[in-house]
Amino acid sequence: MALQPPELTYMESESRCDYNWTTGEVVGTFLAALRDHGTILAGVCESCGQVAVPPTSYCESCGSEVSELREVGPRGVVMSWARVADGFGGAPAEAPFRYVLVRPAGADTELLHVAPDDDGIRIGAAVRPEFRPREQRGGAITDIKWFVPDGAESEGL
Amino acid sequence: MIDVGVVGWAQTQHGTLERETHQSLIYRVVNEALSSCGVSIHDIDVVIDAGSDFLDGRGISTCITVDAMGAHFKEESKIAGDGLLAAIYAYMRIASGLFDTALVVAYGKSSESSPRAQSLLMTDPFYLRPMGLDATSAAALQARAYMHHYGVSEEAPARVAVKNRAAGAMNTNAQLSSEVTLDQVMESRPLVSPIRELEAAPVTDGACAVVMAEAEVAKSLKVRPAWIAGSGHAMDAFSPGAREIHKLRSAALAAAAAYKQAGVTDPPADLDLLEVTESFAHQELMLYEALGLCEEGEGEKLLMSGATTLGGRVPVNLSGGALCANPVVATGLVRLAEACARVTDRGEGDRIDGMSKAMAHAAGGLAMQTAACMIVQG
Amino acid sequence: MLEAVTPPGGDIVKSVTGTLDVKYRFSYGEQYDRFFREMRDNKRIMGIACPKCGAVLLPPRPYCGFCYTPVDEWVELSDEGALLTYTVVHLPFIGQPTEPPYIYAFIMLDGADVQFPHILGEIEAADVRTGMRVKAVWAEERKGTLHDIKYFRPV
Amino acid sequence: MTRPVAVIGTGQTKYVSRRDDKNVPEIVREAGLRALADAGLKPSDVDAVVIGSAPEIFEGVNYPEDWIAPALGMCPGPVMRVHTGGTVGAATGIAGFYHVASGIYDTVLAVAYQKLSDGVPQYGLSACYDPLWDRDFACGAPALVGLQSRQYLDRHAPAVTEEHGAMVAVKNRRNALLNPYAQIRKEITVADVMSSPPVAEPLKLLDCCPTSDGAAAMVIVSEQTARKKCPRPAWFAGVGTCSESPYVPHVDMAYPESCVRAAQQAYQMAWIYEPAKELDVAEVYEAFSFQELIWCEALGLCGPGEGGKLIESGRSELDGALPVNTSGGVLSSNPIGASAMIRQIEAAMQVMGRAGEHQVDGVHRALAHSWGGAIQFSTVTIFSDEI
Repeated sequence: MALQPPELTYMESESRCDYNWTTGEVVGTFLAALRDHGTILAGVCESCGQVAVPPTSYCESCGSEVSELREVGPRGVVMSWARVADGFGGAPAEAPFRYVLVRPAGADTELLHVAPDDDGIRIGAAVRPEFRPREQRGGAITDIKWFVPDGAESEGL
Repeated sequence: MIDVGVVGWAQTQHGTLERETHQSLIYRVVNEALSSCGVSIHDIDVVIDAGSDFLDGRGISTCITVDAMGAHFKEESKIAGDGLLAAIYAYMRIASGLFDTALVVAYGKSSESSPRAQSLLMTDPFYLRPMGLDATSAAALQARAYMHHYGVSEEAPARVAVKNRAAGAMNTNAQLSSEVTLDQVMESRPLVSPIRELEAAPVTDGACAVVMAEAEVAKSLKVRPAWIAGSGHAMDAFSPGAREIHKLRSAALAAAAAYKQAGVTDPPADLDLLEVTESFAHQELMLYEALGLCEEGEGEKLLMSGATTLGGRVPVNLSGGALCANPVVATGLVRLAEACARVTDRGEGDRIDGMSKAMAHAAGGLAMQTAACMIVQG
Repeated sequence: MLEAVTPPGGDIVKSVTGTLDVKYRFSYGEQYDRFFREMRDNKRIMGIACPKCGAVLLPPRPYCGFCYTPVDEWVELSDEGALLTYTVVHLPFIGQPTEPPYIYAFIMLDGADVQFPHILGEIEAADVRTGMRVKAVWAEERKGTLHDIKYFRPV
Repeated sequence: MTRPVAVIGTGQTKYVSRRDDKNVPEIVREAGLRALADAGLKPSDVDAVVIGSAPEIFEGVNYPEDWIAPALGMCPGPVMRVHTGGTVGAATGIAGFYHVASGIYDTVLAVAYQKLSDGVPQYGLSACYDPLWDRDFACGAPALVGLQSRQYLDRHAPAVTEEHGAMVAVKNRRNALLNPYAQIRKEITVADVMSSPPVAEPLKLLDCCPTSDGAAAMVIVSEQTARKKCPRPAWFAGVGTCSESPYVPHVDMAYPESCVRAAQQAYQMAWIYEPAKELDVAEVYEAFSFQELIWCEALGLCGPGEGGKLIESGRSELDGALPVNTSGGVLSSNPIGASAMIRQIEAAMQVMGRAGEHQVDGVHRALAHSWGGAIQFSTVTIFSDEI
C-alpha cells in the first residue's frame, strides 16, 4: 500500500524539569543580605585576599577558602556593557536593556547584572544598584532590579 | 613518548540537515574518515566521542549512537565538550602504549533546539541564570571590554568576518559560502551590540571524525599522516566578572602547553597555519594575542597587516572558521581536520606550499572560558 | 566559620528554585520516517535486514550495529511475537503516558532479531510469562509514533 | 606495556539523600580536598583535573565542569569532563589513569559527583531513552533493570530466586553499617525485602538503591610520585572498558557481553587467569540487588547461573573467601555519577589497607566494576599492591 504524504520530518518534544538547588552558606548569606538589608556582600579569600562579588565559598582565583564576607559598593563602576535590543525571554528586564559588568567599590571582581538602555551606561561610568521594594524581594540576585547611572564619573579606567 | 599520527579525517557538509538523525550523520562521517586512510572499523582499538546531552535532547546520548560510531564491543568513552578535547584524550590513549588506533567522533545538531536556550543552560543557577545571560550576551560583554581596553576599532571584528567569509567561500563543506563586504557586516542586524549578525557564527548541524594511529601503524598506511606534535587544554574561572574578560587566559595556557611539547618558541614563525574557533569575530583577534601570534593588544594590527590572510605570514582560518560553519561540539575537531588536511596536502582545495606545522584550537564555555589546542605537522 | 560584616536579619537562603524548559524538534530521518509512516498508514511494523549477517534489525537505522554495514532492505515483520522479558512498573514519574501499574515488555516479533519495546494489555500481571505469545492491538487514530500500537495482548 | 600508575589518595563525602548545606561545586571541592589531604598533596601539586558526572539534566546545568572545576583550585588549568552514564565515575578514574599513563601528566585529581536532590532523578533517567522510540514506555532505571532481573531469574529458575536478591540486599546493607560514608545504614532481613512494596517487579523497594547527594575523588599519580608519597599505593593493574549497542541481535541482559569483554581485557592486562581465586575483594555496581549476582557471573567470580549459590554459600560475605561490596555497594549509597568511582575507591582502599572497619585482611588484588546506559557500558578496574 502506498504511503501517504506528508513525510514525518520532526517530532516535537520538550524537556521540562523543576529544580531546587542548594545554595550553600556563602551564596545563601549573600542572597539573604540582598533581601534583608539591601547590601552587597563580597567574599574575601583568606589566602590571596581577592575580594570577589558575587561571592563563592572558594576563591576562583587561587582556590583557597573564602572565610569572610564583606560589604562592598553599593556604588560601582561599569567595566563592560552590552545592549540587548530584542525581546529576551528569561532576562529580568524588558528589551531594550543592557547587560553590565559592574565592579562595586571595594571589590576586585565584577558582578553581572542589567541596566537601563541609557547612554549613561558606558565603560567607566559610575552606577548604583536600584533594589526592588523590600516586599518584592525573594532572596535572589534579581532583588537588585538593575544598576542605574550614578551621575558622577569614575576615574582611572 | 610514543609518536601518534592523525591518519584520517572527514567532516560532513554543514548546514541545517533536517533529514539527518544523529546516527545517520555519525555513520556517514565515520565511514568517510575510515576510508580516507584505508582503515577498517574492525582495526580501531578505541573510540572517543564528544557530545552534549542537552544539545542532543537525550541523557547519556551515546546509548543510541554507540553503534553508529562503530563502537559496538569496543573500548569507548565520551568527553563532554568539544571534539578536540576528545582528540586529546584519544591521543593520551595511544600515547599510553595500550592502543594502536583510535577513532574520534564529534557531532551536533543545533537546529533541533534553540541556541539561546542551550547556552542559558551553561549558567549557574544562582548568579547568571536569573539574569538570562546567554553565549551571545557574554561574548558581547567580552567584545566591548576587549575593544575598549586596547582601543580596537569597531570595524576590526567586521574585517575578521570579511576575511573568514572570503576563505569560507572556497570551502565546499562550509555552511555560509558567500563572501561579504565590510559594509554588509557593519550594517547587519545587531544581535547583542557590539556584536552584529554577520560577526556571529551561524546555527549549524554537522559532524566530524578523525582517525589516529601509533607511529608504526600510521607509517604502514598508504596515506601521509599529520603527526601530533603537542596538545594542551585549560579552563579559566567560571564567573565572567572574575576573569580578566578582555584576555583569554585559558587559550594562552592551552597553547603554552602545546608549544612546550612541540618545541614551538616563536609561534608566528614556527607555525604555518592556525585554525581557531571564533564563534564571534572579535574572538579571532583576541586569539591572535593569546596564542602568541602578536603582542597583547595588537590583534587588529596583525589582521590589518594581512599576515593572517591567505598568502600571509601566518594564515588563520583558511577554512573560513566557525563564522562559516559552527557545528557546536564538532567545531574544534573540524579545525583539527582542516589543519591536518593542510599540513599533509591531502585537502580538497588548492595546494598551498610550505604548510608543515599547524595548530587547531577549540573553545568552550561562556566568553571562551575553556580552550584546547593541538599542533600537527606534516 | 564564615564571618559576615552584616549578618542577615533572617535565615540565609537555603535553596533556589527554577524550571528548565527546552523545546526540541527531533529529526525522524529517512528510516524513522518510513518506519512510522508504515505504522501509521498501513499498520505494518518494518525491520531492516543486514545484507552481511542477515539479521533483521530494529529500530531502523541506515547501518547494522553489529557488522557496521550499510542496510537498506526493508522487511515486513509480524505484529505478533514472543515475550522476551517484562516488568510490572509501579513507580510513577513525571511525563509517564500510562498510569502505573503497567507491564513494560521486550517482545521479539516474528521475523525480527532485535527486541521491540512496548506495554502489555488485556492481561493480569500475575498471568504474564516469559515466552508467551502476544499480538499488537492497533490504535484507531495513528500519528506515527510507537503509540500507534495501543499495547500487546496475549494470543 | 604502559608506565605504572597508582592511586595514592581518596576522598569521599558522607552520602545523604539531601545535602542542604553545600552546593554542587562545594561538594565536589569537599571530596577533592579530602583526596588531596589523604595523598599528602596540595591543590597546587595537581597537574590536571578530570571530572565525571552523569546526565546534566540531574542538576540542570550544562557543561557543569565549567562551573565546578574552579572550586578545586585548578583554574586556570587543564580540566576535562568524562560523561559515560552510570560508568562515568569509573571512566573518570580510568581517564585519570590515561592522563598519567600517556606521560603527559604526573599528578591528576579525578573527581566524580552527583547531587540528585537538586532535580528529579527519575525524570532525568527517563530522558535517556530515545524520544523517537521507547521514551514513552520507560520508567527510569528500575524498569530497565526490572526487565534484566526478570530475564535472569527466569533463565536460572529455580537455582536463582527472588530471595537470593534479597540476601544480597541484606548483606550489603549490613556491610554499610561499617562504612561511615554510606547513606543507608540500617540492618534489614530477607523478610523485610520480600515484603517491601514493588517498584518494577521483580524489584521491590529494598532491592533498589537510594538516590544520593555526594562526591568522590582519587589522586592518580606516576610511579615516581607514588613511591615518594605513599607507603602502599594501589597500582592500576588492569583496566578494561567495553560498550555495546542495545539494538543488535543476541543482546543478553542477563549475561551482558560488554561486562564479559571488559573483564577479559582487565584480567589479561593484570595477568589474572582465575579471577575467583586470584582476586581478594570485588566491588560491583549493584544498583539493584539481582545485579550483584549477574555481575559476579559475567565477571567470572562464579559460573553462569551460580549467583544464587554464591550468595547462599557466604563466599561473598565480608568474612568470606571473596567478599563482594564491602563498602555496602550502590544499594547503600548512590550519587549516580560518583557511584562507579566509589567502587574504584573501595577497591583501592582495600589494597592500600585504608578501608577502616570494612577492611578485609591481606588484600593484594581488588576489582571494581561498573555498568551504564541501557546495560551496555561496562568498566572493570583492577588494583594491585604491586606493579
